[in-house]
Amino acid sequence: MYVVRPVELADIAALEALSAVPMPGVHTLPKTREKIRAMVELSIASFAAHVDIPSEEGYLMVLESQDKQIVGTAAMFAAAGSNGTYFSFRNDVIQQVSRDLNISHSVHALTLCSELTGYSQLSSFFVGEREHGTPEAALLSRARLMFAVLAPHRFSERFFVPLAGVTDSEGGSPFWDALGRKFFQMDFLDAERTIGGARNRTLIVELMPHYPVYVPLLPGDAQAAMGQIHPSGELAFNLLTAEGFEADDYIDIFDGGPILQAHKNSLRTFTGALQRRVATSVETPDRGREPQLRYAVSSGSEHDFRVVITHCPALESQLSVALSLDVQDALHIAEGDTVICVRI
Amino acid sequence: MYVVRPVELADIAALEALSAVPMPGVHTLPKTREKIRAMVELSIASFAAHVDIPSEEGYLMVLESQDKQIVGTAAMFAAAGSNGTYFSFRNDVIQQVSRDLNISHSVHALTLCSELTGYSQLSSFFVGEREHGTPEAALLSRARLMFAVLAPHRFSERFFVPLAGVTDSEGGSPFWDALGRKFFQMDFLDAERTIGGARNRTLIVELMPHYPVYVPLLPGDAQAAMGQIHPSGELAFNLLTAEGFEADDYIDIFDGGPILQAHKNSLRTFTGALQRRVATSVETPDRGREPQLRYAVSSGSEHDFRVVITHCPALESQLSVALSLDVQDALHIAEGDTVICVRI
Amino acid sequence: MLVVRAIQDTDLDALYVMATQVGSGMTTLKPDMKMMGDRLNIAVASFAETIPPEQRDYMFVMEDTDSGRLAGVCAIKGSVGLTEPFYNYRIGTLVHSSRELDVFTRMDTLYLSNDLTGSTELCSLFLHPDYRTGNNGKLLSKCRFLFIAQFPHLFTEKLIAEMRGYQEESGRSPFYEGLGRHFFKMDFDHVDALTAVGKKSFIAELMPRQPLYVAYLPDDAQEVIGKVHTSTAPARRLLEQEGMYFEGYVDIFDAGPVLQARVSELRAMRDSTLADIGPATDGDSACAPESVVAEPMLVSNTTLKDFRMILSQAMPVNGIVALPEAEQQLLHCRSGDTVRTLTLNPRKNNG
Amino acid sequence: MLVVRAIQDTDLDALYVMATQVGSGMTTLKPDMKMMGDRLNIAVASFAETIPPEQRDYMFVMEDTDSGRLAGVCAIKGSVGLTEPFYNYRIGTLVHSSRELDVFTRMDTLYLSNDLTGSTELCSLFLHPDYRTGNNGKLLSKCRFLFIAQFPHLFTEKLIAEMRGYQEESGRSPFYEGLGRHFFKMDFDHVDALTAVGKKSFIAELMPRQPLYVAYLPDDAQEVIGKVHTSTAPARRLLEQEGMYFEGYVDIFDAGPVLQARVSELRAMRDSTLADIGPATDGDSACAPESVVAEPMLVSNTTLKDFRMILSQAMPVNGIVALPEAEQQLLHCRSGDTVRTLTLNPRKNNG
Repeated sequence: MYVVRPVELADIAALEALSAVPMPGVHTLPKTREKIRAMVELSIASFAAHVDIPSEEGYLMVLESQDKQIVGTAAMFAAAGSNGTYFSFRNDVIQQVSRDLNISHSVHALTLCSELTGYSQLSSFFVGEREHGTPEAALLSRARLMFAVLAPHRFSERFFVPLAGVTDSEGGSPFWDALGRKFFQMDFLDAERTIGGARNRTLIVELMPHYPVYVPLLPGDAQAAMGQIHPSGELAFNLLTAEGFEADDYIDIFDGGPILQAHKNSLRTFTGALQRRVATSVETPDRGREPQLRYAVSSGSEHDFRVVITHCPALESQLSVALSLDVQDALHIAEGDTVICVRI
Repeated sequence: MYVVRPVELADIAALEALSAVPMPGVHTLPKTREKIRAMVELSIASFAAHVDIPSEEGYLMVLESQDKQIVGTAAMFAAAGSNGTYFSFRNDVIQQVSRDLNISHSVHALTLCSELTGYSQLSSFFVGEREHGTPEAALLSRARLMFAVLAPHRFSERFFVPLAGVTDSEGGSPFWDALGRKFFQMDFLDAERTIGGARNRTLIVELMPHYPVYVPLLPGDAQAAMGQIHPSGELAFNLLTAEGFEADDYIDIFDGGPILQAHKNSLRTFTGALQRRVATSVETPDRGREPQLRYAVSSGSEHDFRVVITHCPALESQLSVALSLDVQDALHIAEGDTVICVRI
Repeated sequence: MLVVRAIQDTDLDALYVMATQVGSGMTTLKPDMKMMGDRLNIAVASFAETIPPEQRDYMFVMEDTDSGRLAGVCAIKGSVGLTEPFYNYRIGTLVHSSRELDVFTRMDTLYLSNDLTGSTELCSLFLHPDYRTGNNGKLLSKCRFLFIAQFPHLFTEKLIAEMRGYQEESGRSPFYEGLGRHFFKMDFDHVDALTAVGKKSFIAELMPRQPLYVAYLPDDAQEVIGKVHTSTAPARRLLEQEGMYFEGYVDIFDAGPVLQARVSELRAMRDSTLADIGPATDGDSACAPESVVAEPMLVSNTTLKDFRMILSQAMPVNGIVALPEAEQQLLHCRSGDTVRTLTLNPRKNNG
Repeated sequence: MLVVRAIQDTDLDALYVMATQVGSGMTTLKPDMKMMGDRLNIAVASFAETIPPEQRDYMFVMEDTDSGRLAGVCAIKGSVGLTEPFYNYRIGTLVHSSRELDVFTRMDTLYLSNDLTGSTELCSLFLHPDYRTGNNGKLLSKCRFLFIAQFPHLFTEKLIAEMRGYQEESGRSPFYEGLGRHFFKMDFDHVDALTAVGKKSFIAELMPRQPLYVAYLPDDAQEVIGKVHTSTAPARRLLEQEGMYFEGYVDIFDAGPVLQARVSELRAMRDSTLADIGPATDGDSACAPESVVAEPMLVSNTTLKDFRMILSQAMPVNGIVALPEAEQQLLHCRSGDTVRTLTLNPRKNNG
């Protein structure tokens, strides 16, 4: 059974191995042992913290396979840009109507904005090749939101996820070349290195355009790159849009990659989460005919949060969920505890 | 039993009587017999139309009391600004951070935008004094959204509702005086009369500010009026926010009144709507102990749409809803038909 | 002989004939009897001072007195943009710098503006090809400066002249293709024709309102900002001689430059002088600096309603100018009358 | 006697003494030995031409040769805004009009700009109160124009001077209270002090970027846009006499005007003349116009490194000026040397 659980200090070596897999963009796992350790320590401190309002907490979860291997990671930050401002380009559509000429059309413009500041941010989603496209990948992605269902005070009411944009084989970004380069006077990778992947730095205000960028004025390849994901992000994109995230409102200021966002009321995990009492499942011939559905089920503890997949009949009209002893063990829970269940 | 139903030609006289009640703002019922007739005819044609994509349809529903009096109205337009652009002010918050000075604060600005163009618009909500605050008022407000649940292709995925802003006893608007007046060079009421309450006219582009209005620069009374509703709109405001509408994103360009908006996935009517088969209710002693809940229940026909309140046990885990013959009559339905039910 | 003079009622037919010979680039002088008649009426009323200064439109024609034929036309509009908004792009500078990264980027920006609203405009210059020789072009263009120097109270302090922007030989406007087309979605000629007939509110409706970084435009569009059409280059030089400068305003469609001046700083305001018509005496020219001897002079009468101007070889000395009899007649002047004079070409400071 | 001259290494102490007497309004001359020494080093290197033109800062002192005391100081900066962005508000016009409603609204707008980046700046003018008599103020201020006329190749075409903006007697700046305070949330003096010590990046970070309609500001803030501080009005008039104009740029904090000129259009460029020092002859002044007789003249030598300038009653006639011996010494000149001359006050065109 695969388990999603908070990262532990003992996972650092495994994470380092994972991070050696080449990944584009900046929204993935840190690359150096020190940075990985810092992230793990932040996560452990964050899970342990008593939080009043979301702030600089960062939560890192791992997907552990049956044989106790770390095969995936997923992170969530309580408040994006909490030590600054989180900048993004907002996709604006300007309606233009001329009475005299009896014509009307829309013009697309990108506006540097800080609207995502304070949203909770999902990031660093990665699963091994073997788990690609499996329910466990979905479990990992969703586990973060289940934690937010359990501990809503730790998060904003709104969430977003930046996904890496398209780059060419040399690591160049057509979107950057048309936009950021003119202000930063450096290559895309140099700029990302310089800024450390951050989107909350003062130098962004200093250098990035103060006025909306009219999209029709950008070269074709830059326009084509807007809102396009790097192929490696396709899995995350599909999982998140299925979850209820919307991709059309914001893009990344550097590479033009999509930023998915949603109010929690629009997310399936929030609207579909059911709190149920745990019962121990036995062979129940009278229920055997009911179709078995797949659920993600999480423990109800903020400080020992774990999620697994289980199968059981529809829970909507029930007060309890029958879990096998295996599952109860995996979640560190027992009969009578409360769990959160979401169809998956 | 109160019934919400589409307006009919025979209602015109009753509507005219209702419209004589003084109401502020422009988002209420038309004032003249001709305009009322036009609205009624538009509604009848719209309900009868076969719609592929939402366009110029407008739907007007009335609340009919037990004694067949018209005691309330509520309207919905398929696509705001469909013959132009629907203009509003977007509430922007600009984060300002200075590294040198180690200070950070937010500045609030209003940007003329056309983002609500194409949203479906709720308007003209009015109920008589006797029905104020009753479940029937909620029924009337929500009936519109139930129609959208039944016929989603007739509407946008997003909805908004402008509510009248505050005005003084002479009909002046402090928000207008600080903003629109400088460009239009006329009084608030003159401007509203001139523009006929519309928010989709070319002259708005010609006259309204092209650049964001920094709110701190506005006089105190204008700032205080931003997003404030006229007292007469309180009932609608409460019903709509309970429904899931959010009030913080847009305000009216003329009087600064709030514009509530939501994606349909965030609205209780959409997330909580249950399709159920109709059964005829009988005295059922085994269910008598179950608590009775209040539901709005609507007929499942686009062309003969009717909604009433009924009481029955929780429907989540049931396939059918038991309705009395009275209710079935009121909805023009019979056992075996499908209805839409929403907790109310 | 050639005289430039205030237009008159009776010039309409001759003006129409000449307008049929204007190329497509001049939008202000279309061969349309109705429009032209309306404009001529305003011009006559302007010289007669029967309409307010800001509505006036002073038109001047160059007449060949030998044939009675009109050789050219030019005009001064009292104020632009007071009935329909007058749009330009203004070129500004924004600096983006970060000490942390040691980056200092200086960006040109285009602001859509109505800044020139109310300015006095030089416009509608046209010289018939048969007369494009010698100093005729200078005489026609510069007559307006002498007129302004004689009647400065009639004008605002800000004087402008719009210059036709750069086009390729094919007629393609790189600036329009790089910017305007994205918003207007129609051909340049079509837009040009619409503005010529006064349909201008579409500019407010369709143009991007927000400041634009020039760096977003294609290179060929960037390069022609402020550049004049090849055929307009000589006209530009003449205006620059009189103290008009490109100050960063360009046409929103073709990015042609607007030349500007403060009226009080015009060469004509500083250097033109009044002189009485009188007999020449040998001694008078003793103190005149050598360099200016025999330079052609612009000479005008000082009458608003019957303003007339010629080019003369007569030099004013100590307030007296000895105009030949024929030239006095061209100016509708006689001995003892006061005329205004200005060297045709600017003199250099010898410092 | 008073001479204005290029500053020298040895002037630091005397400069410091004088700076302690400058009021709080002058931010460019703080009595800080380190800052002042740095600036003096740049000034000396500027006259010596050992640093590039855009980095230069030409400082001039007025010396009382009777006492050896410094009576005043002023400066010309080669180029502003090339290391830290130089911000101004530019006043523009936007017209909002609707034919349908017959409404035509002309609105002033403020654009945050770095348009003046790279301009040459006149700055740091200070005259000791003991010397605020007669033509001393004019001499000190105008010396810079004669310097520019002598060495125009050292400067950009755009010349600017920032004028201190209007404040109430209490020191309250209506413009700052109406605009800046909402964004900076600190006192005017505090902001002023920060900019003086070079902490300017907060302007980019905290100022509203979007164009502002002036009509949104309180009336008292609107009224002072482009108005100078009462104590600065005389200085403004002097600069205007030399051809500098308010062209719509103002300070972002107090809305004080920026005066601007094209170097080539300065009175000093047009009217100053070179003359050789020589003996006066009676006949030479025969042709001089009466009105200018006995007018005081600015006279400078033509040496960059040892630039010196005085006020003289000697008039140049036909390229010769008869400077008294004492004045020649003040200029470090002798008979036969060339000097540059300009009337202290502008002459009016007699046209």
